Amino acid sequence: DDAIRIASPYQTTVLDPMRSAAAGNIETYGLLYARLIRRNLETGALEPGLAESWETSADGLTYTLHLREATFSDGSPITAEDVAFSLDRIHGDKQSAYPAPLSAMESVKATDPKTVVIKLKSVFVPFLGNLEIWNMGIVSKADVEKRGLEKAFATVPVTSGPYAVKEWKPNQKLVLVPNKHYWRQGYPKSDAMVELLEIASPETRAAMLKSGEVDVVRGVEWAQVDELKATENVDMRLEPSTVIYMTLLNETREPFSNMKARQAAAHAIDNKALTKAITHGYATPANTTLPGAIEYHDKSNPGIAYDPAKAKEELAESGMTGREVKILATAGAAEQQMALLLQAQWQAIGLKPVIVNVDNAAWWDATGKGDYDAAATWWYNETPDPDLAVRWAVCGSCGSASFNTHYDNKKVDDLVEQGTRETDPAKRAEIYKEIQKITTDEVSQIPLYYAPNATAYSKRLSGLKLTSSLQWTLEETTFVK
Amino acid sequence: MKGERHMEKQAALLSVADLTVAFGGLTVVKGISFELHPREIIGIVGESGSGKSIACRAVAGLLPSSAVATGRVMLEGRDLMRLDETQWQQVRGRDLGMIFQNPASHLDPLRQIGRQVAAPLIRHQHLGRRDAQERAVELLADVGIRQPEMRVKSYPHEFSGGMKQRAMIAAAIGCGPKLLIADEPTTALDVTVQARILKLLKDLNQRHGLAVILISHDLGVIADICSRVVVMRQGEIVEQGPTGQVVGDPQHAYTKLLIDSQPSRRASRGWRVETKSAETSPFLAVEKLSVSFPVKRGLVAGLLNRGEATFLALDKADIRVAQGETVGIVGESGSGKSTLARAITRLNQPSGGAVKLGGEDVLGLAGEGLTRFRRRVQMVFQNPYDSLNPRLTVAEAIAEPIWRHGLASRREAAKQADDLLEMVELPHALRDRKPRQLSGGQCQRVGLARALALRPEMLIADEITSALDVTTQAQILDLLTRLKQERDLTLLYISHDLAVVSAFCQRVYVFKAGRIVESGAAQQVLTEPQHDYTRELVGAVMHLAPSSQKKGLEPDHAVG
Amino acid sequence: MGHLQAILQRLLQLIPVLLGITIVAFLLLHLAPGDPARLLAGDRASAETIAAIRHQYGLDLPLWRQFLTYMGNLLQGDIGQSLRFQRPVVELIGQFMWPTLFLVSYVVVLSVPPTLILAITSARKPGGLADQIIRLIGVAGLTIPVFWLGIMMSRFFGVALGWFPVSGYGEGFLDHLHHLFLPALSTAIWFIPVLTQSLRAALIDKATADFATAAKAQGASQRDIFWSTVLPNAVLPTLNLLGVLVAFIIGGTIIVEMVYAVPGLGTLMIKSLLGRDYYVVQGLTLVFAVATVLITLAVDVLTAIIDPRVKL
Amino acid sequence: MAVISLGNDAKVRRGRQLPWTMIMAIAILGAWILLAAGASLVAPYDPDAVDIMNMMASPNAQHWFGTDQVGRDVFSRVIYAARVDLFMCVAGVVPPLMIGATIGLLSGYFGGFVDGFFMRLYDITAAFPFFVLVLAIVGVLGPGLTNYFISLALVGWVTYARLVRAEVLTIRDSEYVQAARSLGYATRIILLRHVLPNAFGPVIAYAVSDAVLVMLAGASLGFLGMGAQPPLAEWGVMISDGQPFVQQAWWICFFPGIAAITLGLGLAFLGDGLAQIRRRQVAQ
Ligand SMILES: Nc1ncnc2c1ncn2[C@@H]1O[C@H](COP(=O)(O)OP(=O)(O)OP(=O)(O)O)[C@@H](O)[C@H]1O
Ligand SMILES: Nc1ncnc2c1ncn2[C@@H]1O[C@H](COP(=O)(O)OP(=O)(O)OP(=O)(O)O)[C@@H](O)[C@H]1O
Ligand SMILES: [Mg+2]
Ligand SMILES: [Mg+2]
Repeated sequence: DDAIRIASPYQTTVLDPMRSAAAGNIETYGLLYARLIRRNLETGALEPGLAESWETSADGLTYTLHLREATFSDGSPITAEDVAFSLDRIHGDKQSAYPAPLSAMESVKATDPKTVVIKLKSVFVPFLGNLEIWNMGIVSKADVEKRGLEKAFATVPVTSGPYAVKEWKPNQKLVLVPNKHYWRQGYPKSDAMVELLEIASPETRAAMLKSGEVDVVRGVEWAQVDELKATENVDMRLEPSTVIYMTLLNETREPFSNMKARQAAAHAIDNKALTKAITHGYATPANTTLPGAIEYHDKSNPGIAYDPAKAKEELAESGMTGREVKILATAGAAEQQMALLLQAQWQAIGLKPVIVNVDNAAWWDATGKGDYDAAATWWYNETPDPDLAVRWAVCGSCGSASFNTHYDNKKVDDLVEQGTRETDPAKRAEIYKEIQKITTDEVSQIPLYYAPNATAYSKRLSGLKLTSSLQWTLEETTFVK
Repeated sequence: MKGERHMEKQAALLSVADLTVAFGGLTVVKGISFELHPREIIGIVGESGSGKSIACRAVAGLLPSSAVATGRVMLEGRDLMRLDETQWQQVRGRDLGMIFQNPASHLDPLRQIGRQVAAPLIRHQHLGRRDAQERAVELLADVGIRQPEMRVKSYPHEFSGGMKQRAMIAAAIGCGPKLLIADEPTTALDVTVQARILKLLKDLNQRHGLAVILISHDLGVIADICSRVVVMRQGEIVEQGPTGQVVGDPQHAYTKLLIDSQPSRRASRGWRVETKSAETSPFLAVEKLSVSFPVKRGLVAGLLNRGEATFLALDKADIRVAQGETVGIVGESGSGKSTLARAITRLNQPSGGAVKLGGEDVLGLAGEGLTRFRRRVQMVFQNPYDSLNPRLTVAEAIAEPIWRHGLASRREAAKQADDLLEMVELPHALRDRKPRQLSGGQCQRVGLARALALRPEMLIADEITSALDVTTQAQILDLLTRLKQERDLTLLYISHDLAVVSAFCQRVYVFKAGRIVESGAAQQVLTEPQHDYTRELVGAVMHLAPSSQKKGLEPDHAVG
Repeated sequence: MGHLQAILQRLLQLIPVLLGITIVAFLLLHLAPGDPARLLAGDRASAETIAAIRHQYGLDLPLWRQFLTYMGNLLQGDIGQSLRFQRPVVELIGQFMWPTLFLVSYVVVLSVPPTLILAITSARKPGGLADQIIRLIGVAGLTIPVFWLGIMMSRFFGVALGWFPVSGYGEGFLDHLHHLFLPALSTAIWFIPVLTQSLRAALIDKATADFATAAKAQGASQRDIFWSTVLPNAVLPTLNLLGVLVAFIIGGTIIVEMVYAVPGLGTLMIKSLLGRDYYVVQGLTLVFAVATVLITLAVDVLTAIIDPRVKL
Repeated sequence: MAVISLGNDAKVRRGRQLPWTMIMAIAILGAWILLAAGASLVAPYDPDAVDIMNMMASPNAQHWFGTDQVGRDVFSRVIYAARVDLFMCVAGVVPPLMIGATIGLLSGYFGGFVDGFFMRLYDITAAFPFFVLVLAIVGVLGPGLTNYFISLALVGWVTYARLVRAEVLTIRDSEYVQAARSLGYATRIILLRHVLPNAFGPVIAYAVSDAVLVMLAGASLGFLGMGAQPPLAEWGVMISDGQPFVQQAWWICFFPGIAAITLGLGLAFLGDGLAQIRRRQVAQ
């Protein structure tokens, strides 16, 4: 009874795919719940999932999807009712953690047991792609009605994806077994169990991999990469991702409500040196406010140059010289390093940066309440399409407050809306290029670097990777004999 | 006496040659030599602080680590100074028993008395636990502890001073050693018990050939059982020889002084100062005072039994003391004398009764009133060593009450402390010593000096001269007499020394088993005792006969 | 007072203690910044979503109402549900309790014999060579950070030599012993010097006491004197220290549990704290309180057994 | 009476001579105090000067102890950190010690209600999860060293209280305490001068260990925002921050570790020396 063991710093906290968008849960949701549409692992193209086929109306406002014959892990059929139920929850339930991908949806209806009709409010180009995101998993309506919402997802939910829950020990591990009723015949390829272990300490994760206690380590620290690369039987990979590291600036209060001050702060940072220093050169310096791996990322944008002299000038112009800057930082080697480097570089241009160490919960509390001036952090985009990214990071009217920076530019907001409706890829590219230019120039955030996913695998596995949308390809995984 | 005949023929059991003990640069035993023959009992007498205890500890190899001993100590032909620890273990306890001068601190506070008495039996005689325990009961009975079956289960803190001393003796003689070193083994004992202990020693001596080195200040005791006597002063032996000879015809001036200071020989020293009678104006009135202690049981018993058993240590005692009067308290060891003293000074919580000082209720005092009371009434503890804070030097300990009570500045207090040291006959050099570096008698006098520092109106003296040689004792009593005259000091004098009590006190109370059995004018009670116990007590006193031409010693009574 | 009565009384006093702890912990927890709802829903959740979640768990009620509800449930023996996992707190604690209990006992078992040996060797000849070495090692043991040591040992014994697992708890007694060896050892290495220093100091103090001399005078061997006289007299402060430390590590093995990924109460505590899983933290606090009180009581009972002068 | 001899003075003087451990303690601690005081003279670099181009440089002529993960001079930081760490050893230990000793003293001496009250307080505190407290304090008062000391004082007293109480329980009925009572000393005086000094042995031994623990615990609490805040140099934080880089740059945590160990040694010697002096105070 061999198992594939994955050690990650993130943990599963809820099994209801609608309830959380937190790292740790999203990997799990992908394993438990199948979506209507899949993304091809090689090409990145959209492929049929639970929906065998689909049509789009000419006006682009109606999508009709035809379901294939498939069953839940309890053997009951997956029907259009279940799909409508699932999407409705994501879209309309007050507790839905991430309704944004379905923001354009007006209604979803099961017209017959195998057909689902979705109506949009307006043209929404990335819609199909969004149906592939991890929280779009289909859950069993009958089961939720039978067991009640709480019970249905409490321990062993009825699943539609490649895996089902065997045992869940919160705060410790989640044990999964292949779902016998998974619609993809012959998948998961291996009938091994999967254990998702939550291991907080990076050193411990590495040690466990080396001693063979786990097969995969998520979130390898940069400092450990070289060592793991040199380790026999370990396949240390830097996988492409849509992760961007950047510095949030609080634009509701001085100094960073002042654009000149933001620009000064950005010019003060030598992000090439910083990237090399922190990631040992494994990441690419960021040139715009959007992730480097998404579609329409503007490679040609020159980014913000490192120019301390100019920074000083700008700061003087802004009148913010000598201002105190509260830098929030959480634990973790990279975060600490980053905070220190920001501090040093800002100090050099005449700001007064102070580092405040907090835990994750307090970090979210402070950034949410606007009780900070700067905070280096990261985010990633769930799909290659940039729509969700811009809504999250730079849109002042999309509900995210531009990732708590409160950057708000009407023009950008308009461009965001245009982007979703524009069907011509070339024009879309222009729109997103423009967004990147404006927000980078105005320094909505300070882009730092595009980091790959540093993941280490035991060489006894093959076919496993972490996709750029942070999903494990466990159903493709086999043991090397 | 009987031993004398054999001793020339036999090889010495113990021979000490040129024994010198030094603490750092300070030599306290200066090249002493003496011999002890099998079956012999020798006495060591001498000035307090003359090195008696240290010399004996040196013989047993039990000096503190800071001491350096040189010389030769041979026990049955073995050089004890050369023994290693394992060899010592064979000697100590089995061949050589030791009774320490200060029994309180030499008992393990955490172990039941019975176990401590039984331990050497188990170790050396390989008795079983149960047998040893039974033997311990016998031994405790032998040394005159009442209800020994129950008392084996007591812990040291539940024993009176004299009882601890007897427990120590029981432990030391348990294995029937060849040689017993007894350092003032009877100081805390009343005369009846003392007689009993001495008889026990004599019996052991006669029946089992126990040889004894007996350190004592009581020449009566020495004369009673020792065949030879060694007189020490300032670390040297000034004289030694057969008891009769030394006592009857002392050669050295110090020996002469010692013998002449014997209380029985100087009854008319004029210590007694007459005062008004207690009946008219009691200064201190103790009315129906009772003190009881909880009886501690084993854990299991404690777990099961909820009720509380108590032991009545003092039972409705009535005592009156007039101003300026000296009242003696005598009685059996363990009869509640110290308990009374502690109750009066509010160190014990009485279970009933009242204590009044000048009409004021003492037991109800608190705060300022209590402090005032404490200044007026001072107590000298029976156990001088334990009653001194081990961290304070002699001078600090004596000066502290003076400046604490605001009677003088700290500097002035230090000066007064020096005066007090002188008053109690302690050399100035001791002022910077800690209690651990003092001899028993020296500690005792420090305790006295400290109590006097506050110039109290009343002094409760619990065995304050028991560890003093007679000369020093006489000087201390002189001092107290002077204070009585000068300051109208009232004294409650607890003592086992009937001679001193009868010479020094106006009235006396006789205690037995927590009760007062007799009271009255001291001389009258102690010469014409009414109560059986008092009679027994008086009868057991040993003294040196007033003139001692021939043998010079005889107990008033044969000890029965 | 009979012992049993005293013990019962102490157990009764547990009630106000628990109450006190509950109140303080409740207040402090809610004073700390951070929102369980936010952590639950993740980064992307909107303010409305968060509000909805808060409402569902009653987190939007005034503090005093939340407290009353909590106390009400507590009085009925219900210590609540995990906000994060929607499971009874009891279940979670039950899941994480055993590794910690095992670990703590393991640490004590691993620590006490070496402590005795080291302290004795050291105190036998204070200032001697053995003593110096032991004290130096002790200082080193104290000064090496537990997390560093833990990591080093897991690398060396776990990874390089492969003798011990570097994580988890295993199944079955022997497996537990195997899994928890390194964590227990890492803790013991810090534990032993602390205890040794305390015991050594007391031993040296008591070894020169008169009653030790008296035992010597009765021909007791060094060993005898040590075991039956010096040690019992010296052991009380160390026993108290041990009690405090054991109570402390029940909730304080966090670092070691993190380094070795032991699913114990420390891990649960820290994860619940970081996740602001209020009721789990509250429940753990109660468990720690009961454990502390019981340990303290045990120490006090032992003290009363050892020292007749001390009343319970 | 002439028991006085000339040797006595010599004896006394020798008694005052310091034990060698005390001399070592003074040497080590003195050296650190000097270094800390003169840090600006000794340290070649600004301890907080980040050098992004020269990160994790191994020890060399310019940087004797190398540079750390953001290019700061490890040597200068080690020296400057001495200030913080010396202060920590005092500020992190003395307040809990004083509070604990007081509570232990009162509790053990008076027994009864006082004892009951304080011991329940003890139960509450000892059972109270330190991390909850830390979290709340950081949350309310903000992160930082001062708050670390506050939380230590709030929690750390319990050990001292238990230790002192255990000793006091056996001392309070001793005859010298009774004697002090009968001499009419104020209770305060009895407690402070007669009981406490005799109950202090185990406390000294523990305080030394505690100082070292305090020094390192701050570092392990870093993830909650406790302890020294960056960029302030402090050995514990340096060790734990350098930890992830130990493979490439052992010197980042090695040298602060050595520094901490020497200070620990100094403290241990101090504890030992004090204990020895205490013992001498009772008897030679
Ligand atoms: N540890 C010590 N350090 C220094 N001096 C000491 C120490 N112990 C005893 N002394 C001194 O040695 C001398 C002899 O002491 P010892 O105890 O032998 O006297 P003693 O003859 O037994 O007197 P007493 O009759 O009062 O008991 C005394 O002056 C005492 O002060
Ligand atoms: N703390 C205690 N717990 C239990 N019993 C005690 C306690 N203190 C004293 N006793 C008992 O009380 C009785 C009287 O003791 P006390 O000390 O008053 O005797 P004493 O007359 O002074 O005897 P001695 O002449 O031997 O000193 C003794 O039997 C003793 O065992
Ligand atoms: Mg003596
Ligand atoms: Mg008495």
